[in-house]
Amino acid sequence: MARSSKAIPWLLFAGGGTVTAFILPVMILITGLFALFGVFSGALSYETMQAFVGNWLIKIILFGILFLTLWHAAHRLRVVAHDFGIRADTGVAIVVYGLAAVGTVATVIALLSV
Amino acid sequence: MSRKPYVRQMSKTSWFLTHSRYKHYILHEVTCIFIAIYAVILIFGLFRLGQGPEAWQGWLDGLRSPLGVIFQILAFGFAMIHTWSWFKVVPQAMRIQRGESFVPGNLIIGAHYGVLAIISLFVLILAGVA
Amino acid sequence: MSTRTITIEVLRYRPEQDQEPFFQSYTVPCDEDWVVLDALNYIKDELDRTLSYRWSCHMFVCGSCGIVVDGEPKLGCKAFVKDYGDKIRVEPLGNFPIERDLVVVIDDFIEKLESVNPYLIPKEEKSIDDGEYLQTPAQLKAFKQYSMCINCLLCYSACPQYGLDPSFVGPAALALAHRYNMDSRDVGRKAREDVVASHEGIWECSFVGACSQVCPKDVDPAGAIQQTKITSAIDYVTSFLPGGNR
Amino acid sequence: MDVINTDIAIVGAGGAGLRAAIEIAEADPKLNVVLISKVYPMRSHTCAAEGGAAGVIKANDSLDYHFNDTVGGGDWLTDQDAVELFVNEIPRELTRMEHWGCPWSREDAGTVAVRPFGGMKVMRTWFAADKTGFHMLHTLFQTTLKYPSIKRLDEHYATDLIVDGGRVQGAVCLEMSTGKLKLVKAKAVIIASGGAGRIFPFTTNGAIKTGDGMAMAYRAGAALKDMEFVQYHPTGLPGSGILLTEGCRGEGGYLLNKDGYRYLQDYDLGPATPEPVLKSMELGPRDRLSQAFWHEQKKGRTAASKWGDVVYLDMRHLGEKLINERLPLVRDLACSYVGTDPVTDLVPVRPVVHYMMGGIHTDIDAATTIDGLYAAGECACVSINGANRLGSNSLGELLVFGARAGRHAVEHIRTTKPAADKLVEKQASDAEQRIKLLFERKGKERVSVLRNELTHSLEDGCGIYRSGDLIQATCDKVSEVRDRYKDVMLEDKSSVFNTDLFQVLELGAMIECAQTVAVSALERKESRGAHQRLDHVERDDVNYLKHTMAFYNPNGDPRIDYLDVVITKSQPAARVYGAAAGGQHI
Ligand SMILES: Cc1cc2nc3c(=O)[nH]c(=O)nc-3n(C[C@H](O)[C@H](O)[C@H](O)COP(=O)(O)OP(=O)(O)OC[C@H]3O[C@@H](n4cnc5c(N)ncnc54)[C@H](O)[C@@H]3O)c2cc1C
Ligand code: SF4
Ligand code: F3S
Ligand code: FES
Repeated sequence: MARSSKAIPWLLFAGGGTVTAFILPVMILITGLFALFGVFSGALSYETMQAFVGNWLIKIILFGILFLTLWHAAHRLRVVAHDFGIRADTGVAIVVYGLAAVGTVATVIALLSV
Repeated sequence: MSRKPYVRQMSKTSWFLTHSRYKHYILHEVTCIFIAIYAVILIFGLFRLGQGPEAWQGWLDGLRSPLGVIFQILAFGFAMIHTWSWFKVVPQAMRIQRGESFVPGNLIIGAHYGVLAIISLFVLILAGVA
Repeated sequence: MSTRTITIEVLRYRPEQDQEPFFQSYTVPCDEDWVVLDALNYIKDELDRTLSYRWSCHMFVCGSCGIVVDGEPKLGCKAFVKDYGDKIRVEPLGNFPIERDLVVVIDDFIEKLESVNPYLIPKEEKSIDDGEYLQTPAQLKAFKQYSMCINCLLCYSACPQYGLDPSFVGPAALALAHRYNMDSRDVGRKAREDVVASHEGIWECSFVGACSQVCPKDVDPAGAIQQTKITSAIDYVTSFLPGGNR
Repeated sequence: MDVINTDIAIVGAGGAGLRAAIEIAEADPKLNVVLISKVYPMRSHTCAAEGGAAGVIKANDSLDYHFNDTVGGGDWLTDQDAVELFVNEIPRELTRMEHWGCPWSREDAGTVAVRPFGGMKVMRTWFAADKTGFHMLHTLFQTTLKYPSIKRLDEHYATDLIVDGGRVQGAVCLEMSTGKLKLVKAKAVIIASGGAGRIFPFTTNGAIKTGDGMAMAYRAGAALKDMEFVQYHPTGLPGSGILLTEGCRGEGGYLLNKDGYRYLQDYDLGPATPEPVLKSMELGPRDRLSQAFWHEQKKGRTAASKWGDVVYLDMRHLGEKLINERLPLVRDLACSYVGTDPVTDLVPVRPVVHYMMGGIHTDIDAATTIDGLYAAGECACVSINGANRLGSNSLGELLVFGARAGRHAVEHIRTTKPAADKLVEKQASDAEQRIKLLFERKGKERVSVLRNELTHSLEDGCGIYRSGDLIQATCDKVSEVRDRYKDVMLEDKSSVFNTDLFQVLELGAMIECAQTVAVSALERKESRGAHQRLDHVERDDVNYLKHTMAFYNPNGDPRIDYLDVVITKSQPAARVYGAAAGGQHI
């Protein structure tokens, strides 16, 4: 039997799982609270956000978070598909990792556009 | 020879409904769907930020729409499930041996919640102050 | 000693007569400190000589008597009737073909166990005359938990990934590989890696965790597998780096 | 019938069988070994051994000490050449187990730890917490996987040995999943089929310990030696008979009667010091401790429980940490089965049948009197255990004599020419015929009834204390059961995993073993070690410093003969325990 290349997406999955576990709740809290009650509306104003994301360090951090989150979700989706009885694993892998790759590129473009 | 082993097939599509521990498992697995959508929304937000104030405002309005609000409530719930289930198994995946004995699992989990609190507080302050 | 009359519903399957398994009920007067295995022995001795099941030690160490009791994989000798109601459902272990009644075919597991090179591979052979390899209590403890497996297969019965895809090497065999990998006297990790880190090995596990929940010996195969994933993944990546050997 | 040709066949894949297989594979990888076992190897009863395996390694110990403890512990019925060889070889064997990965418990420096055990003057029992046998068995089994020359027939029930022209030629076995009979032709056969404790109703022994191999060899003409010596272990859980290892007492546990009194001091085992002293009190030999229980019971000083009379094992003073570290299984078992936690409660215990000192007669090379047939492990009697085995000597015995059996079997097939084998096929088809007959015959005796009567009769007549009339009654009962067995009923006619059939066959073996136990006990008119007679209370070295040899007689009681004990350097003397024994303080 050959060693499986699943090691690589799994590392991203595990890293992403950890990062999302720590950071996502508070991020959703911020966007959600803004949406619901307008809290943090100052922080989310166009100017502040421009300045914030304009910072290179922040860009890198945001990229890290989004990149890992995407790959975490993609890998887990592959497993979920399997769990739901979809047995075309290779096909599923191509789709989910493909989407994650597209998302990754999109993230880079978006970040660079700010 | 009269051997005739009987194979019971497990339902490939609904097995996870057969036991509460599988339901728990599938619940934390599907968190990824919400996490993925939320990530896409964020990336979209970054695009809009690059496209100017109106575009950004449009994105913010989207967050505020009923659909946006409902989604974020759900996403928050699932994110918390993800966090909880992720932390819960850390001691299994990472054992820390000090001398002869292992650091108790609850201590490791507790430390993770501690870090979660610090990060969250930091981000909240950053958001509030910035 | 007080007894309680309990209905034991056993999934029967007699390959020469039956097209498929069916439940058969037996009424058994159980002593309060009986285990389900005692009830099966009562059935065998007093009610129905044709019931087949495995057992030997009656002290949860030989691993023969794995069955599913009220939907939960259990050792028959460790499932106390006092913890159950007046009707107890007994089935063979899940995810294995039923040979007959409560006896399942476990050849597949035995092959997997054999496939992971589960024996000590020392760095260099030491002569017996030079005495034992030194191993501190802390080094012993690092792998001890994973050496406690009695091969009862409750974990295979509980693991849906094994049920969905029987080519999966599975929890107990992978935990055993980990047991040797973690042994300070062993250097055989590479030799085990081909099976352990294959697609059918650790990567087939999605950390359902059911294996560890049902394990009667606290082996924690789920933990063993996750730990193996971490080291294997790092190995895999570093093997691409300059100087890494693939 | 399928025929499998091999060089050496081993019946039994417990500690002894696996060790023999490895020895053969290492001696000559070109030899084919077939390992026949009625259960998967790791289910073998060696897995149940808790306490440990004795072997001299520490500086304060000596081979002579181990020799003297073993010979005296066996009440001088041991063969001293065998004991000497055993104590010499066992440290290397235990070290070899370590090299194969056995997770022995350790001292801080990383060296192997030893614990005290009953009847041993010095601490010398290697242990792996309280699952020593389990770890040894799995280590051995997993190690056999290295050797491609070892072919296993798991879940194959051996029914008969094939002996032709005085030479063993193989064995016949039933594949349990199909009911198919297979003839394994071999140039040498090693029997390693374990003990026969199941001939008693209340035992620590697992369901598989029905003496099949002993009976096979016996029927083929080998002698069963010293079968009257049956060991009662003093600390079994009442009800289930589950063992609480001697390690409990080795670590410092007390035995109390119903008044909370350490009664062993009344039986020449004292004084009662709070700290354990080797060869004293709770660390006396098993026969003496079980006998003390019997006397306490007679005096009305045992406690009544729902499972009958009990005494108490008190481990509370050992503390939770030590109990968890060294006796975790004991804690688990006591909590689960009798609902008492040794950390906080007294645990009820009583003596329980544990081990057969007797077995297939072999010489020190593990060879039986049948050419090419070897025996090792609990089914064999070399004898190093004499009239009473010391706890932790039998796990060592498996290794030393399992290895010797392997080695000498290899030598045997190298040095002897193939013999004529014209009767082999015939004997195999006879075996097949006998089983066929079982299926066809309409018997009327139920297995469970016969088994019950047999085992209870053995308990009545061959218990801790015996007397002529009671043993006679047991002999009569066993004969009766033996007759009725000819009319036993096979209710399950299936060929797939027919456990009814195996229980019928096992009962057949149990009856043969039981008969040798009872008749040998009747004939030995003295008290020695585990064989205590109320009508002959003294040891009688003039007439009975001899091994009992029981030979098969198809139509009645076994023929009994005697064989001199080998004495080299230790002349029979009084067995001394308690203060006078000079045991090490712990
Ligand atoms: C509860 C308990 C605790 C013990 N603790 C200790 C201890 O601490 N220290 C110590 O030294 N000793 C201890 N002993 C004794 C010791 O464990 C046994 O004497 C020893 O393990 C026997 O090993 P064996 O290899 O001879 O047989 P077993 O391990 O019993 O193996 C017998 C093998 O023979 C096979 N077999 C039997 N019949 C057939 C057949 N008809 N066809 C095919 N195969 C067959 C079985 O499948 C099995 O593989 C203990 C015993 C018990 C019961
Ligand atoms: S890991 Fe646990 S459940 Fe699985 S076979 Fe081993 S002891 Fe049984
Ligand atoms: S249940 Fe199965 S999926 Fe993994 S964690 Fe255990 S092996
Ligand atoms: S009978 Fe041995 S584990 Fe249950």
